[in-house]
Amino acid sequence: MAVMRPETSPGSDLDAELLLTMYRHMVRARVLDERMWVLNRQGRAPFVISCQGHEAAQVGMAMALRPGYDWIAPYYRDLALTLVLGMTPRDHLLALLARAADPNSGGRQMPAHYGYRPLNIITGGSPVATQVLHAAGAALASRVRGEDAVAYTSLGEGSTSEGDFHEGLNFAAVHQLPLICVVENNGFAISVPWSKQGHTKDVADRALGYGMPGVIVDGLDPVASYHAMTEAVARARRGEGPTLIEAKVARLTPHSSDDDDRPYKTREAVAEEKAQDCVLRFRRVLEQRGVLSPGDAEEVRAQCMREVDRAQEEAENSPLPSPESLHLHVYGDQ
Amino acid sequence: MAVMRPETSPGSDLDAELLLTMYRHMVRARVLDERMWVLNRQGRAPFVISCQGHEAAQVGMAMALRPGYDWIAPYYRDLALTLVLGMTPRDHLLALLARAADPNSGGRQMPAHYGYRPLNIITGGSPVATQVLHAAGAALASRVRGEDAVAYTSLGEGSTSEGDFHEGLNFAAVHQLPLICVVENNGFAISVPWSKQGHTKDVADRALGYGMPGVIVDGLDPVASYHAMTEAVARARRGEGPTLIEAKVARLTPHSSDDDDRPYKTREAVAEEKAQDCVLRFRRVLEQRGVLSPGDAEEVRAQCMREVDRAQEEAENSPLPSPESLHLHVYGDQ
Amino acid sequence: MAIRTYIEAIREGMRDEMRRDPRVIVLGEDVGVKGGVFKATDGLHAEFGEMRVIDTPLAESAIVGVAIGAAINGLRPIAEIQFQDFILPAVDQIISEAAKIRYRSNNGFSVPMVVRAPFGGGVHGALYHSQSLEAMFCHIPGLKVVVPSTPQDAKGLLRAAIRDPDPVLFFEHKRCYRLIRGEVPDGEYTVPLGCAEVRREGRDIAVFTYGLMTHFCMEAAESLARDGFACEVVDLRSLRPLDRAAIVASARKCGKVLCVQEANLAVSVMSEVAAIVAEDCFEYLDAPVRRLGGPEVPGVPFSPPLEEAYMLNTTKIEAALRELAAY
Amino acid sequence: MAIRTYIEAIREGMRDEMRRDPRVIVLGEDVGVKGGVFKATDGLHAEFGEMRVIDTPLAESAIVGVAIGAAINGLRPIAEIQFQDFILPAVDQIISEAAKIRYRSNNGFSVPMVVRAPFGGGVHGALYHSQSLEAMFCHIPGLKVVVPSTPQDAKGLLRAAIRDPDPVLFFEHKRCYRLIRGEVPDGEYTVPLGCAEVRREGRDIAVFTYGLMTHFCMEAAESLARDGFACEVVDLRSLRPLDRAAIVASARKCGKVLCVQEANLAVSVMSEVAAIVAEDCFEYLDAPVRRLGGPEVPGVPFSPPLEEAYMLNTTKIEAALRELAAY
Ligand SMILES: Cc1ncc(C[n+]2csc(CCOP(=O)(O)OP(=O)(O)O)c2C)c(N)n1
Ligand SMILES: Cc1ncc(C[n+]2csc(CCOP(=O)(O)OP(=O)(O)O)c2C)c(N)n1
Ligand SMILES: [Mg+2]
Ligand SMILES: [Mg+2]
Repeated sequence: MAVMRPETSPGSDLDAELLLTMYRHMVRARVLDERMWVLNRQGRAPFVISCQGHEAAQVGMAMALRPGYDWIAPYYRDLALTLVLGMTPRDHLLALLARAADPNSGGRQMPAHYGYRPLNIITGGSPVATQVLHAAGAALASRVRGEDAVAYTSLGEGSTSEGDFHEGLNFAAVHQLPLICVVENNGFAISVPWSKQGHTKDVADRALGYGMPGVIVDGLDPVASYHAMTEAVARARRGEGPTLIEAKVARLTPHSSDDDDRPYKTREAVAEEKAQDCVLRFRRVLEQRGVLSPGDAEEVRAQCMREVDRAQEEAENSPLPSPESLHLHVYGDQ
Repeated sequence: MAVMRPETSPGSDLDAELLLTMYRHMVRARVLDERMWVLNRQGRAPFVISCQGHEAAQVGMAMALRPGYDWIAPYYRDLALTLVLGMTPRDHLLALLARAADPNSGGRQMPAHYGYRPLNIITGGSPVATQVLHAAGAALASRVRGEDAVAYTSLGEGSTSEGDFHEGLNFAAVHQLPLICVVENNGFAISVPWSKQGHTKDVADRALGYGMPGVIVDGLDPVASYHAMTEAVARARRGEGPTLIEAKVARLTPHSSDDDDRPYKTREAVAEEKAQDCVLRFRRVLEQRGVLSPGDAEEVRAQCMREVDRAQEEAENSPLPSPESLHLHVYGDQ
Repeated sequence: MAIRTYIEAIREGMRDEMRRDPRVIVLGEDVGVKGGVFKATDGLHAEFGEMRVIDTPLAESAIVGVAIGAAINGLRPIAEIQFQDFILPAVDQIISEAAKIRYRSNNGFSVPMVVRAPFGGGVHGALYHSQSLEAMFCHIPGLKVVVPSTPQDAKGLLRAAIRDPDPVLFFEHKRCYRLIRGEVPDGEYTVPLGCAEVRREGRDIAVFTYGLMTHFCMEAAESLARDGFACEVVDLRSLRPLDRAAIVASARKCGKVLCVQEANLAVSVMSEVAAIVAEDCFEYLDAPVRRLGGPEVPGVPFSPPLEEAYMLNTTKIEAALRELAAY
Repeated sequence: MAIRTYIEAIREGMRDEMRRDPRVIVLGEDVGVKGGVFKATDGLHAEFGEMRVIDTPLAESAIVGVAIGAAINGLRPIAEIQFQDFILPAVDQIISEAAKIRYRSNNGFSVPMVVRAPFGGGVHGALYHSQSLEAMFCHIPGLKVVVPSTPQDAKGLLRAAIRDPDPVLFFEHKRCYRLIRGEVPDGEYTVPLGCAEVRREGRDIAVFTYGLMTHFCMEAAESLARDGFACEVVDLRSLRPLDRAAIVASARKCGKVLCVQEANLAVSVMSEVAAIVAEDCFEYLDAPVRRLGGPEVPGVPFSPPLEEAYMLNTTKIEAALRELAAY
């Protein structure tokens, strides 16, 4: 099996409505993400980890899934993905501010540890790559029940060095499970570049070891991401097994609010990535194609700002968990 | 990087002396292995695990290494390999009979858990695939000291499903370590066939995910194995990085003396493998080429029998460990 | 009531639950056509097919991690780890994931999964087929840990574990598999998790133990009874949660305590039992708490004299009981 | 003597040993140019280069497994695990391999390796950047487990660990990194493994603790001293092997015992300390042994009210001491 590099010119064959929806999702995620950094810098949120630079890939992928039916085992950068699936800025700001009403964890986990039962978004912990196995298991269960739900999982390129990545993809391949594993390759695992994580040019080459299709996609292009995912999902629903998709993305921020990227990333590299910012790029494409008229982009952004303002207010007014709740939900039969 | 299938006609370009040495090593291992089963059936050895069907691959590989200089992290089927490197039938029978003088472990480990300091044969435990990382570490240490020693490790095809296999090969590839990893593919992991371990036709395909050469070799042919290994070793010594070699071998016995292979292996498959017995096959080749004259094979076997007889006697007369020695060697500063 | 070996009881427990609940599946290495290396799953593949009895690749983290995902998506997986020794590659999935999923999701998700694994020595299994590694899991909130000692408990506890809403580690003493037989009730009984069982009543010395050691302790107690000392033998059965009330009650009643386990003692289940006694029975004790366990070495060696020196037996336990009786 | 923070002392310990012994290397995630996420290895890459300060792939089993192989082949590796929470994927390499290599090879091979990892809560790290998982390793013969509480010990114990012939797990309380400063002797001193340190002498209550909790216990003891109660605060420092003699001596002297740790209590280090006291101090005790530790939940939650409720502090310890004093 060879690694595939499907060619799609951005926005080629999708209707304007869908393209606009994509754009709105990307901006909404970006605006929310930026707000979280503001709250961090203001000292109101001790920790932020960002999806900036990953929005195009995530939005494209998420729009190819069936929310609430398919099973999702995401990772900490998947803010945009979860928003497309149906989580709200309010949900995420409740988590950021560690409120009792945080639907992910009731304020128990760090922000960006997604989990939301109504949408089959499987709760994630911090150890990287473990979720690949959970997604494989969820896919297995759907198959046992004869459903055609697929399981989606994602992780960073660095995390593919973990044993669980190997064991999960291998298991899914052997059992030809309906699993789609997306590697969001932003070139770095905190400070460690891909060249120190793997000796192949592309992460998608890892698929070859499992006898499954590996697909490389321009993750700065939501349409290309959407197409790649649509195809992988269709294959999986038809019972034709798993796919590994590598989305080439950019990390536009340091690893997290605790990181300083200056020792390991040149300022030129940072500037280059910023120049390729997927939100700006997609805006330009849509403007060129006339999907966005002058002023539309500003209006989209303003709408998102209003939504995020409201969400922030609600989250800030929402109570923290009570100390006594510390002891709840260790076991189900308590 | 593509998977390679080097062609070698058995015995092509090696001189008669070397071929004869190979044959002797194969017979010696086979005779010893058979004796261990006899001792098991007589109730004198509670556990045997066998190299029968793997001898050609192991002898060929071992002869391409530098004993006592290179680092060896073998697995439980590597009886023939360890014999070529310099361990003796006596050493192994001391282990089989759990004697104090067992140089592997002083009778502490099950038989076939090799380990011998003077030959850099790194002590192995039972969990499969862990040794791949030890070999990578040993290779790293040689490199740090500027030596050109290589590290050899081996495991079964089923064990390549473990996370440690992935982490070890990936590490070696990234750091371009002088590691040679040999997968002895006998088609089964106890009862589980390769089709349930991996979705690729060949195990060597796993190398593609690590950007290292994968080589498939007829492991029933010691000469082909020798050539493949010689080349991998040369590359490694030159600092050109690791190689994964898949040796296609046969498991001529059940998994171990505790296993019954009838529920999962047809009698026809067993008979077919026996018909391809690598020791017999190599004997025929050498007879055809005139390297073995009539009667030579019998003489080789008789010599080996005498050596094993003597070794057995010595081992049987060797004392068991004393109960008090139970407490020794937990820490080095005791 | 039928007579069953310990392993037959386990096999029947799985079979009965699989018949009763289509969500129950079995996965592990060699559990399919071979029926497991100990034959615990023998016949299940034939009865329930490939879809519900799954031979996995040789990868323990996958076995547990896939079981977690399947449990989250509505199944009730029973994951078999071939030997407890080989559970270690799956420790991250067990401790970081299974144990924390309910808590970290604020009750949004749960992992109703059983991980079965044979443990224990005395079978010439050497360092890696003899260990008793349960202690490390007993430290972890979110897990339950069960060790049956009789066929009746094996079946009843296993059924309760399969129906439990949370991850249960079910450790079976491999030496008990064919050595221990006993009556098993007919019908659909379960034995509740979290409860110790007094196997023998007495008022002189309380003996706390579990697994194979329960049988050795019973024999030793029998021997002391002939000399008029009445030992109360408490089979803990559930190592997490521990049955604190039962421990305290027997310790207070007897005033002398012997803790017996096969595993080595440092930071172990019997450390906790002794600590509970030290906390809650101060005014009732007539002697120092005594513990008996495996020696401070990294595993059970292969060679018979070493294995024998390592393993506890009735004689060693009896000697400790007599010493304590004489205090 | 110079004043150093806890993390500076650790950094200097590594640097000095690397200068002294070319066999010492450092490997782990982000330990190179970045100098580690806590900056523990800051400057080492610049001084010693890529060959001796190695950024590994994101794979903990590899970090430890490669370190084992390198140690066997003559190096003295220091493996950094980014957070103790992420040591779990490496548990098989630590327990099945590192801990057993000397024993299983009958002294043929050994693993002189240090695994460093930050642990502990109180830093808004939530479930997976706050755990105290040392107990599970303290159960395992063949390992050594060390937790320093002061800069002086951090440097001296680390140097001893690097020179030790066997695998040492070196757990650093991340809250101490910048919070705790103190004098560090000049020159090439080491602090021996296996020895507890009496941080404060007293004869009324013996307090056993380690890590960050040592500082809280000292403050609580200070407070009690003002009311005339003299607590003896014993910093265990070495959790495997435990300094049994020191524990017994202080417990016997005081007759009352409080065991304090951040980790949850079940089957933990303080279970063992309490068990030791129950075994060896029976005739000296004036009160039940008391233990204070983390609650029975799977981790330290993120939200401030929950984290505060989870963590021990001086007030909670003081309350327990006063209760015990009044017994
Ligand atoms: C098992 C484990 N080890 C280490 C970490 C610490 N850690 C968190 S994120 C990260 C880097 C991940 O890099 P990558 O997979 O490329 O994802 P990215 O953050 O770049 O999207 C590391 C090392 C962790 N969370 N889990
Ligand atoms: C971690 C671990 N899991 C399970 C086992 C039990 N086990 C021993 S050998 C074996 C099969 C190995 O098959 P393969 O790798 O193909 O090697 P082969 O025996 O066929 O040479 C298994 C499952 C083990 N030793 N270690
Ligand atoms: Mg990355
Ligand atoms: Mg095999």
